[in-house]
Formats: sequence, structure tokens, C-alpha cells
Amino acid sequence: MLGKAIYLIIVLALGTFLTRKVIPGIIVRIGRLMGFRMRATPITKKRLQRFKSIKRGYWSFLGISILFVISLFLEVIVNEKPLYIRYKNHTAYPAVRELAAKWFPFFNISTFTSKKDFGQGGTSGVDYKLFKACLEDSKNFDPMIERTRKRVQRAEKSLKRLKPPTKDSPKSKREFYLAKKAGLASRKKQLADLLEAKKAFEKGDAYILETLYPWSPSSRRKDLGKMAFHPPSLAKGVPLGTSSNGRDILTLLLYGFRISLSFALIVAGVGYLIGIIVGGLQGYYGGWVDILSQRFVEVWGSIPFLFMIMIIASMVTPTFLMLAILLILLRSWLGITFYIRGEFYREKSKDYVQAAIASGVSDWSIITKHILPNSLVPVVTFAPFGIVAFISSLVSLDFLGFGLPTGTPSWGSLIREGLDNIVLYPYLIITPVTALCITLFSVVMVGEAVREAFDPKVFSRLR
Amino acid sequence: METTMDTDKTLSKTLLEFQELKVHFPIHAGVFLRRVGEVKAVDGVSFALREGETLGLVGESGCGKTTTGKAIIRLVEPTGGKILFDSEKMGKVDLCPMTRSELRPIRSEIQMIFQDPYSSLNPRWSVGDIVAEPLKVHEPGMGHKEREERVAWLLEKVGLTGEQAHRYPHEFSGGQRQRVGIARALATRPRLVIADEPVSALDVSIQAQVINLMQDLQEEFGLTYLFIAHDLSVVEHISHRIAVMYLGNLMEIGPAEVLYRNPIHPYTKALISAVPLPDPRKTRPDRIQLQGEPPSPLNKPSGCAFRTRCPYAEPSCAEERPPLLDAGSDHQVACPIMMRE
Amino acid sequence: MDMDDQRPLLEVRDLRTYFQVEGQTAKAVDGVSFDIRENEVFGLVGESGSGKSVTSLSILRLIPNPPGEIVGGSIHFRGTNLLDLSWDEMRKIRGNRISMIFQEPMTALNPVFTIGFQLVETIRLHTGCGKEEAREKAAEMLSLVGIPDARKRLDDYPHQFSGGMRQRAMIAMALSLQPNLLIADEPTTALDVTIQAQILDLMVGLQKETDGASMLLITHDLAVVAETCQRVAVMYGGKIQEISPVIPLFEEPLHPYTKGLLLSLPHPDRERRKRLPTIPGIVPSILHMPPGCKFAERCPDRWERCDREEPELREIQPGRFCRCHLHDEEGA
Amino acid sequence: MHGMMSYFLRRLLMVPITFILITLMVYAVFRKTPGGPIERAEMMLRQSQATEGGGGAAELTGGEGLTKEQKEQLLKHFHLDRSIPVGYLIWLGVWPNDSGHFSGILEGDFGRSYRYNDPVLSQIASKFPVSIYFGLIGYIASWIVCIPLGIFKALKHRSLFDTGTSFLVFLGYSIPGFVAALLLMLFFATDNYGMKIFPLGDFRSQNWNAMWEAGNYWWCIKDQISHTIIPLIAYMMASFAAMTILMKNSLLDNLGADYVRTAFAKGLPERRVIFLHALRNSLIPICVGIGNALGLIFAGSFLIEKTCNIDGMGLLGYNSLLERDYPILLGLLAIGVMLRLVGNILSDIILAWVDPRVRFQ
Repeated sequence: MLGKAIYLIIVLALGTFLTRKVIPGIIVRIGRLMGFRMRATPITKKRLQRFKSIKRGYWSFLGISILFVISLFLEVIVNEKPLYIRYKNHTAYPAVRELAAKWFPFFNISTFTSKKDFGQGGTSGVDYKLFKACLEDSKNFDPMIERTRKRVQRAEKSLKRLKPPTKDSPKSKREFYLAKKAGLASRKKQLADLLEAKKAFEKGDAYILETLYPWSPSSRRKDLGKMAFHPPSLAKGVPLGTSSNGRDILTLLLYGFRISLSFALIVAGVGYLIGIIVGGLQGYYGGWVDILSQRFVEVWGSIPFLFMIMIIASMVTPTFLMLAILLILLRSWLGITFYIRGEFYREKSKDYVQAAIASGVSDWSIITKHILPNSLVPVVTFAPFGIVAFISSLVSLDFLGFGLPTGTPSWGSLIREGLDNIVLYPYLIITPVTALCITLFSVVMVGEAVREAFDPKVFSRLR
Repeated sequence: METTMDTDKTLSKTLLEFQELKVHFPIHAGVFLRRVGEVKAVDGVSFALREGETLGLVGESGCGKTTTGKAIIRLVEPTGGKILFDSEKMGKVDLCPMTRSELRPIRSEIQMIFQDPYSSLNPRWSVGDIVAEPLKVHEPGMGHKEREERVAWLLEKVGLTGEQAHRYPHEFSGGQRQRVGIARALATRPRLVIADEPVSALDVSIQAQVINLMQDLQEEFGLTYLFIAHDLSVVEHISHRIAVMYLGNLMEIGPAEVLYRNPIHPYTKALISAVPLPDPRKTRPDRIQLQGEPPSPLNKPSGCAFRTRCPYAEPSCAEERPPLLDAGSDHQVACPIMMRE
Repeated sequence: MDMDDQRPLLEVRDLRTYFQVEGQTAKAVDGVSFDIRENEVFGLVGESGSGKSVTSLSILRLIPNPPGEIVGGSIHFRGTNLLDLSWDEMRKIRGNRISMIFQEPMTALNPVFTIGFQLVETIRLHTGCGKEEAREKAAEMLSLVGIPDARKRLDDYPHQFSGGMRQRAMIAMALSLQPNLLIADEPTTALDVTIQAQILDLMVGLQKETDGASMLLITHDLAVVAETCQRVAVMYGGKIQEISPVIPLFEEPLHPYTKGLLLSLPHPDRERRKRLPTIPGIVPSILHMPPGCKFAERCPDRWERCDREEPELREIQPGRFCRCHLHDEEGA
Repeated sequence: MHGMMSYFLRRLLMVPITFILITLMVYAVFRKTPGGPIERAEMMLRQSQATEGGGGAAELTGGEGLTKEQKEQLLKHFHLDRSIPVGYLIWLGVWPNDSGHFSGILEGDFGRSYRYNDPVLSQIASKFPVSIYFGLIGYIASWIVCIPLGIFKALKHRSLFDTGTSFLVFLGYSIPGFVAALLLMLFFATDNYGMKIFPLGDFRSQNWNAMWEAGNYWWCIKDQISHTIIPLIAYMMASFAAMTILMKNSLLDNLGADYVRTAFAKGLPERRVIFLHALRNSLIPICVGIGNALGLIFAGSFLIEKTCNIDGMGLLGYNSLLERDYPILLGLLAIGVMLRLVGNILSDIILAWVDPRVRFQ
């Protein structure tokens, strides 16, 4: 228990440190490498100060961003696979490897650990829960040993029944007998291994270090019995219950948080980048470029995008990346173009830009160093609300069954399950909906604070 | 009298000359946005700037004075005519047909001061960076340290201090900002400075400081100013010569003294008499009160643009645009009727 | 000069209007006192931030709150203190007895109602006359301010008018009920010179025609004051520095600030292209006013007392007031 | 005025271009992807064979499926034997079909549903009233709630009421409509929390028509209302936050405008200044939204109709998607795009009508 608490504190502390120090540092470095000054001007400083002074927005921002950064390392925090497992001279880091495989998909990082290497007999994947149970109490080996012993006995019996083949026997018969014999040998070996393993476990020649919450969204909670629906119960160790196919909802929600937020961030980020480029070109060059591309934006914007995505998703099962690209192309770049275009028009006509043009500064410099930094206010103020919209879009698509492939931990499909079981299992609605609403609400709070900080409206009226 | 003026003319050579400059902005309308007409912002303007002088360009809003100034450095595209510039680097060239990249080396010789001291400085740049920007473009070989020294020197020249280079525009008052704008314009050691209403956004007590500064700098660096303004009293004070524009046309041009004391064109007369005098005892007996408002440049009157408001208009005024006629002593007027008298 | 014996039309005494800006108090108007007599044009001059506009808005109690508030003083209009009136009583004075013209003719009229609607609305509000009658009166007013084809133009929207015409319409609206006091807040700043001349002539002409009406003209342009006003108050740093009839003010200004301002004006009679005498320094920020004389740090004639102690506004010559220690000995 | 006319003409010209581009794109996507009507028909056939014959063999091997003639007949029936452009033009109604007639959406013929073999238009027409019922009532209700709320929030800016309702607004912003419907149904339409007040989904009760015919009007109205409330709230959630904030900010902006000061300076009473001068201006952006809402009434209903099991256009579209019923999908898309485009123009017309300053170029 104490170990877990320390683990949790370390995770939170590291997450905070990463979010507040390391990642901003990296962003500044990258920006400098790209030739930007990356120094906060007094305007930016003032805005940041104002943002920090709006407490609920600032704390929401910290909460969401730290949680998100932590969630990038979920595999080593919430995972059925242990961080570290050792049996005699076999060691493995399954969870760490899974995290690495997620982050570097181009390298072939195997996360498979074989049973026979970890004293469980057989060639399938290690049953970590069993490993843990045996470690705690070696009596847990007994059923296994009993089972294997019975198998050995059965094998011995059936072998006895067979007459040993002679030289004249057909080849197939001979081979069959040999196979049986080999089978018996391996069973015996398994039994011996198990007995040895039990001793080794008792001696403490094995070790397992589990993650903070040792369950995965991809497999069912076998420890709870055969029934599918398990309502939340702290005593049983399922704080949020299980889904219809017995998966742990807490893990689903956590992994779903990562998927939803990274989806929204990618869609918003890439979409706004396209929007800035298109809107910037429209606003800076104007003329026919502007007129024609505006018509195009208008036509494109008339496509009912949700309907379109559903049509496409009904024909091919979309992947995460495909859904993101569809949403980017059909929606997320559109709204911001209009604002950026307006800002570019306005800033371009201002005298400081005219002065730069008159000095012969290149278009690229004017756009990136003069106009762009002064026209990003709408992007910054819209981004949080965009993120809310894109999270909702993903949840809606998943809810309708046209989103991520089945088996992906997603809030939308959980809510859909909730709808299907609304009468009997209300917790199936409440938990995912609460998670969704808290997340969206925090992002809205951030958005409101950002808007207030970047675009403060001083309303005065006569009375 | 005339002979002395003529020698004056030969003494200072022409730095920049407009020949029938036209700047028209197209108007698109109709279902297919066809070009249906144009706003003739500047419609055939010819005059010259002499080296070392200040030429005041006055007129009411929409008369094309700012457009004329901006056409020189191609902040607006000229539609026709020539802008001949006597460049130090390239000799006498016509700026109109040049492309932007061809124009770039010449830009260091022509700089601009803007009207609004608030929007003319990038709020996200420190004052030092703002002043250094033209240097980075035109003297890329200059080292960082040398550039910093130059910026400090420039700031001191305009009455600020070198330490203020690290400050940002919002920490300065309007007058100080205008000084920064002047420092930026001077950074590349230009020969011609286009000053577009440089003092009209400033408070009265600050105006005089900036006017003095501009005059001092002109003497020190031998600058030529095209001083665009609507405030006749300021223009009259600072200019050697004054040109008056109305609806895209040049109405009258002449030495400031002559033009102010003896205006010939009815519009100039009206303009001068409309300026209130800071002297309560003086009332203008000959005040010409103009009726109505200037017509829209969209449907400019035929012939003389001013004829619709002119008290002396005759039917012949509608026929053709009156040419600039010589009225002696370096004074030209585009009004044959007043010249007749 | 029996005018002077009468009680003035408007007496402003020790008016103080403060604004809360980012947690600090900006004393935009800090103890302003002046009188406006019947049938005179009174000028209030000052640079931006001197508090002249806030003074004029305070008279009609049109200070946006927050951030602004009239914190003290009195404004007696024909004997009644406007600051003591209820909101409803104040309403009856606005537009009726005291009316106002603003600087920006582009935004001062409601864009979605016709000029006629806005004129008729004002007339009917205060006279209670019928719709037709009010419309008749509105058309009359429009043609009085020199808008041709007035009856037809009543149905135009403000955006169909040019800047000069909008200002004329504003004047028509302000004068339609023959107010006793017309406050004009920089009425010609946004206009071209020739239009400015038209509008000023119109205003002065109408002021002379309508018997007993007074005008408070707020401007930064001393030349406009010279042409139109009878008496002038010069403001600086939220305080009145000098009050004087217009001719002596221009001929022999008492306050160093007024002196400096007048000298720094380009003047056709002055030698051309000579250096203009200037007032050094910059206008102090309204949030960081010096403790002593507000003008001290830019004053050529300052002495140590100026930094320490704020001078009083006192009568130096008959009818001429000045807030300066230089005149202390003379006054004493 | 002339400029305005040509502006609208230009906008109208864009309508067919946009319409054709979008529908052609979707038509081509449908034709190019597997899982069309032939495959569906075959699958249905196999399923029926499997259930009838009871043998798994046919299912596994693919069975007989359709004969060649049957296939060709089907292809002809859906014009799938034609090339994509020609097929599209037939669908549009500017190319003669096999019988030599022009019969496409321009003639009002949207084709036949793959699934029901019904005319598409009658399918859509039967669902249309349901969607419009909710869309319209939802929109009107959000006007009734949001405009007064926005006004009140603007007038009491920074007061306790304002901050309190702001919390509601943010909540509205962060709960998607269908999620709200789900929560409301969970709390008020099931017995989980002992507050079963409303029915669990559906447009009306099953026996509604019978009751109506029997003259039980009062019961019918009550039934309709109780079925309406939860979806209605869900519909309102979509625009509640945005519209309230828009109304508030718009009014606040206008209350600080110069012309409001003029109105006060004229001596107008505060009520008149606020509710005539300022409000008239601040309603402009809200009114402009009416046009765009036209499309919204259609598009927003997928999720809520699915959640509340309301048999409207959204659910029709959803089921057609599952069934790959392309004629219906194309029909819905055509109507949806049309509504959107017309809505955009309507917005412009409304803007030109409510704001005398607007001059479109």
C-alpha cells in the first residue's frame, strides 16, 4: 500500500515536472532552432499573467495538461503487464516494452513473455496475475501442479495402453508412439519445472513489480468471476465497475482520455495550421486568390461533415489516424481561416507592416515576424473550444458506432453501452459521462480564462 | 525677381519627379465581378521634388495625397505615368515599371514616416529591433555590435536615449513613438523621406517638438521631405514649396510664401481661408466659404474636378482638365480662369 | 457689462471625476471650477488626457460607471445642482435644456434607425407633440443646419450621410428643442478643414440667432477657440490652469503652459522654417501626476515651490484666473 | 441596390455548383466502394437460405447467390450498369434512364430505397415532420430562454446572477446534447433513482394513433408533451451556451457604443435606450443565425434521435447507413446540402434586412 502511494506521488511529481519544465523547454528549443525568437514580449507576459490570475482556468489548465502528459505514459502506470518480472535468471520489463512499442512503432519491440521462462509451464503468454498470486502464497501452485500431475498420469496411462511399435509397424504408427512419448516427457518436465518453481518461489527466487493499477483495457477482469457486469466496488478492487464484456472501466476511461485528448489536439493542431496558412495567404495576398479560395471554403463548409464521416466510416473501418485526417479535412481548418484572414487583412493595412514593406523586408519575414505573431489571438482563444468540439465529435462518432474500431478504449462506445443497458446498469452511463463532462468542463474553463486573458473586454456602460 | 528664382531652380537638382502619375483602384461589381470602373485616387499628377527641400502636399481626405506618397515606395501600385528618381546607386530610374526585387536596393534611399504613432510600430518588437530592421535588410554585412551602436546613435539623434532600445512601444508616449518612427526612417541614411501626416495625431505641445526635430535632421543629413498633411498652418511653416491636391488632381504648386500670401486657385484660396487663425482679433475678411462637400472620387466631375464647388466656375470648366499654367516665380496653377484675370 | 451681475447659466464648482484603472485611481477631473454665462461661447482647451472631455460629460452625468464616478463638487444649472437631481429629473434636462454634440459623427448616431426617427424621437420625448408635428419640426431643423432636400433625407439612415452631414444632423438634433446650453465636444476634429469651417460657422451663427443660448466648446485647437469663443479655460492634468476672456489670453497669457502652447503654434505671421519654441518633455501620465503643480516638470519658469505645493486658481486680473505661483506676489 | 441584387444572384449561382460537387463526390464514393445493393441482396438471400435450409454449407461456401440474370436485372434497376457520370446524371434527372424518361431529383424522383423498395421521397417525407417538430420547437425554445437570459446577464454584468448563470452556460457548453438526453433519461425515465417521470424515448406512445382516433385528445397531448421534454432539452443544449453568450456580449458591446451615449444625452429613458436602441442593434447577429439554423435542424438530430429513439430523419439516415441504403442516403444528403445552402443565403437576406448598413459586394 505504501509502495503504491509512493508510486503515485512519483508519477504525479514527474508528470508535473515534465509538463511545467521539460516540455516548455523543449518547445522553446525547437522554436529557436526554427529561427523564432521565443522570447515573451511584454504583451505576451501580461496575457500570461492575466491568465494565471484567473484561478479556475489556470488550475484547470494545469490539471488537464499534467494529466495528459502523465497519460502519455499510461502503459507503465495502468497495465496488466508488470513493470518488471524476474524468475531465476529470466527477467523482463513487459510494461516498459509496451510503452516503448507504442512510442516507437517503427521498431519491432516484442512484449511477449513466454510462460515456460517464468515457471508457469507452457508456451503461451505469462499469466502475471497467477505469478503474483503464487508469489504471495506458493499454495497457488498446487492446483497447477495437481492439474499437470493428472495430465502426466493420463499420458502415462494412454502410453501404457499403446503397444510399443516394432520395426515392422507402419511409419505413422511409430511416429505417433514417439510423439506420445515425447509428450509424456514434456509433461513430466513441466511437472518437474512446476515443483521446482514452487520451491524457487518459496525461496524468493522470483519477483514481480506491478504497475499502479494492474489491469488493462484490452482484457477482461477474470478475477471477478464469469459474470459480465460488475458494478463499482472498492472492496472488490473495481472502483468504477466493468463494461458489458467484463473490462475494467477505470482503465477504459484512462486510456480513452488519452485517445480523446490526443485526437482533439492533433485535429485542432493540424487543422489550425492549415487554417492559418490558407487564411494567411488569403489575407496577405488578397485579390483573386482570396475570392476563389473563399468560394472554395464556402463550398467545402457546406458539406455536412459528420454525415460524410459516417458514410465513409460505414464503408471502411476507420483508424485513429484516418478519423483525424477526415475531421481535419472536412472541418477543423475551416473556421479559423476566416478569422486569420480577417486578422491578416487588418494587420497588413497597419502602418508597421507598411513600414516593413517600404523597407524592402521579404514577404516571408513580414508574414512570420510581423503579422503572424500579432494575429494569433483568435487561434489561441478558439483552440480550447475547438478541442471541446473535436472531443465531442469523436465521442459522437464512437457513440454511433462509426468511430474507432471496436476494442479501442473509447468514451463514446462506453456511453453507447450505457444507453443499451440504461435500465439495468446506470453506472455504465454515469462513469463515462462524468469523465467526459469533467474533461470538457475543464477545457471550457481554460478556454474562458484564455479568452478573458487574451481578449479582455472592458464593458462600461452608463447608468 | 524671376531671374533669382530661376537660378535657385538650377542650383538644386531634381531628386524625384512625377510625370502624369496615375493610381486607379478598380471596382468590381455585377454577378461575375467584372471590372466596372475605377476610383481615380491619383489622376495624372506631375511635379518634382528638389534635393534638400521640403515639399508640402496638402488637401482634404480622399484627395490622393497619401496615395501619391505611397506610390513612390510602391505601397500602392501606380496605374500609369512615371516616377523618376535620381538614385545614388542606380542613376536616374523610373520607379513605376520596377519589380519589387528591383526596387529593393532603392528602398534604402527612400523612407517613410507614418501618421499614427500607435499602429506604425510593431507592438511585439522592442524599439531597438524596430529601428534595426531596415539595417538588417539593407546592410546585412553589418555586425551585431555595430548595428546596436548605430541604433543607439539613431535613437539619440531623435532625442531618445540608447538605453531605451530595449523598451517596447507601449512604454512610450505618442510623441516619443513618432521619434522612434523617425529613427527607423533614418536608419538607412535615406535621401528622400515621405512624411505622411507625421504630426497630425500628436498633441499641440508635442507637434512643435517633432516639427523642430524634422527640420534639424533635414539640415544635418541633407534630407528631402515630401511632407503630406491636411493642416495648412503646419505645412506652411515647414515647407519650402507647397502643392495642393483635390480629387486626385494637382491644383496649384508654388513656394510656400507665395502660395500662402497670394493663392490663385479658388480651391487654394478656400482652403487657406478655412484655416482658423490663432488670433482672436483677426478675422478673415475675404473668407471663401465653400458650399457642399467634395464629390465622391467614384464619379468625378468632368473637366476641372473642383468646378462643382467653385464660385468662379464657367461652362468651359467642364470640358477638359485644366493644365498647370505658369504664374511666374516658380508658381503653377491649374485654373485658366483665374489666370486670365 | 451688466451681464456679469447676473447669475451665470452654469456654475461648476470643485468638480472631481475619478476613474478606476487597473486598481489605480486616475483623477481625470480634479477640482474643476468655472462659470458659463448666458449667451456666451465658452471654450475649454487642453491636450489629450487633460480632462476636458470628462468635464463636459460630467455636466450631463454621462460618465460610464464603472470605471468612472463623479466623486465630488457641484454643477449648478440655473440654480439647481445637477448632481443632486434624480436620474429622472436629470433626464428631463438632457437634450432639452442642455444638449450635446460628440466628436465622432460616424458612431454617435444609431446606425439602424433613420435620421428622421432619431430626430422625431428627441422632439416628441421633450415636447410631447404629435408625430406629424414632430416630423415637420425635424425637417425644419435639418434644413436650418443646411441639409438640402431635408424632408426627403429624414428617411435616410446615418450611413447614407457624409461625415459633415452627420455632424449637421447631430447639431439639428441638439438644437431642436432650443436648449439653454449646447455642449460641443470636439465637434470638428474628425472633419476636413473646409467642412470644419462650415460647421463652426453654422454653430456660431445658430448660437447668435437663438437668443440666450450658451455654448461650451471643447477642443484641442487653440485656433478654433480664437475664432469662436468669448472666454476660455485652459486645462492641464485634470485641472483648470487659466480662465480668461479670449483676447487677453492670446495677447498676454498668464500661465506658462498657455504661453508655451501659443508660442509653439505654427503661425503664418511668424518667420517660416524657423525653429518653433517648444514645451519640453511629455504630458505626465494621468496615473502618476506630480504632487505639486501639474505642469512643473515641463515649466521653464519653475522654482522649488512648484514641485512641493500646488498653486491655487486665483484671480490675477479682473476676470482672469490663473493657477501659478509666479503670480503669487502680484496677487498678494 | 444593384450591387445587392448581383451579390445574391452570385450566391444563387454558387448553389447548384456546390450542390453538384458534393453530391457527385458522394455518389462516386458510393459507387466505388464494395457493399452495394447487389452484395446486400446476395447476403440477404444467403441469410434466408441459411435460415430456411438450416445448413451452414451455403453460408460458408457462398451458396448459389443470385443468378446472372437476376444480377443484371438488379444492376439495371439501380442504374449501376452505367458509368459513374452517367449514373449520376440519371440520378440528377438530366439524362434519360433506361425507359428513355428523365427521372431524377430534378423531377422530384429520388429513386427507390434498396431496403424497402419504397420511393425515397416518401420515406423521407414520412420522417420529415418528426425532425422538424423537434428542430423547430427546440430552436424557438432556445430563443425564448437564451435571449432574455443573455439580456439579463448583460444588464447585471459581473453580478452574482451573472456569474451563477455563467456556470450554467459553461456546463451547457461542455455537455453534448445527446449526453444530456442520456443523463435525463437515466434520472427521469428509468426507475433507477425512483424518479420515473418521463417515458424512455420514442416520439409517441405506441397506441397514440388509436387513442387519437378514439378521441382521447387530452391524453394524446399529455403523452406528446411528456415525450417531447427530454429531447427538447437536448436540442436546446446545442445552442444554449453559444446563443446566450452571443446575446450577452452583443448587448454589452452595444451598451458601450457611442450612439447609446447620444441616446442618453438626448434624455431618453433608460428603458428605451436599452430595449430599443441597444437591443435593436444587438439582435442583429442573433437574427443572422436563423438561416444557418435551418441546416442545423437537420444535421443535429442524428445523435439525439438515436439516443431517444425518435423515428425522424436522423434515425432514418443512421439506419440507412447501417443498411447501406444509398438512395436514401443520397436523398438525405441532397436535402441536407440544399437546406444548408439556402440557409446561408437566407442569413444574408436577413442580415441585409435587419441591418441597413450592410451592402454586399
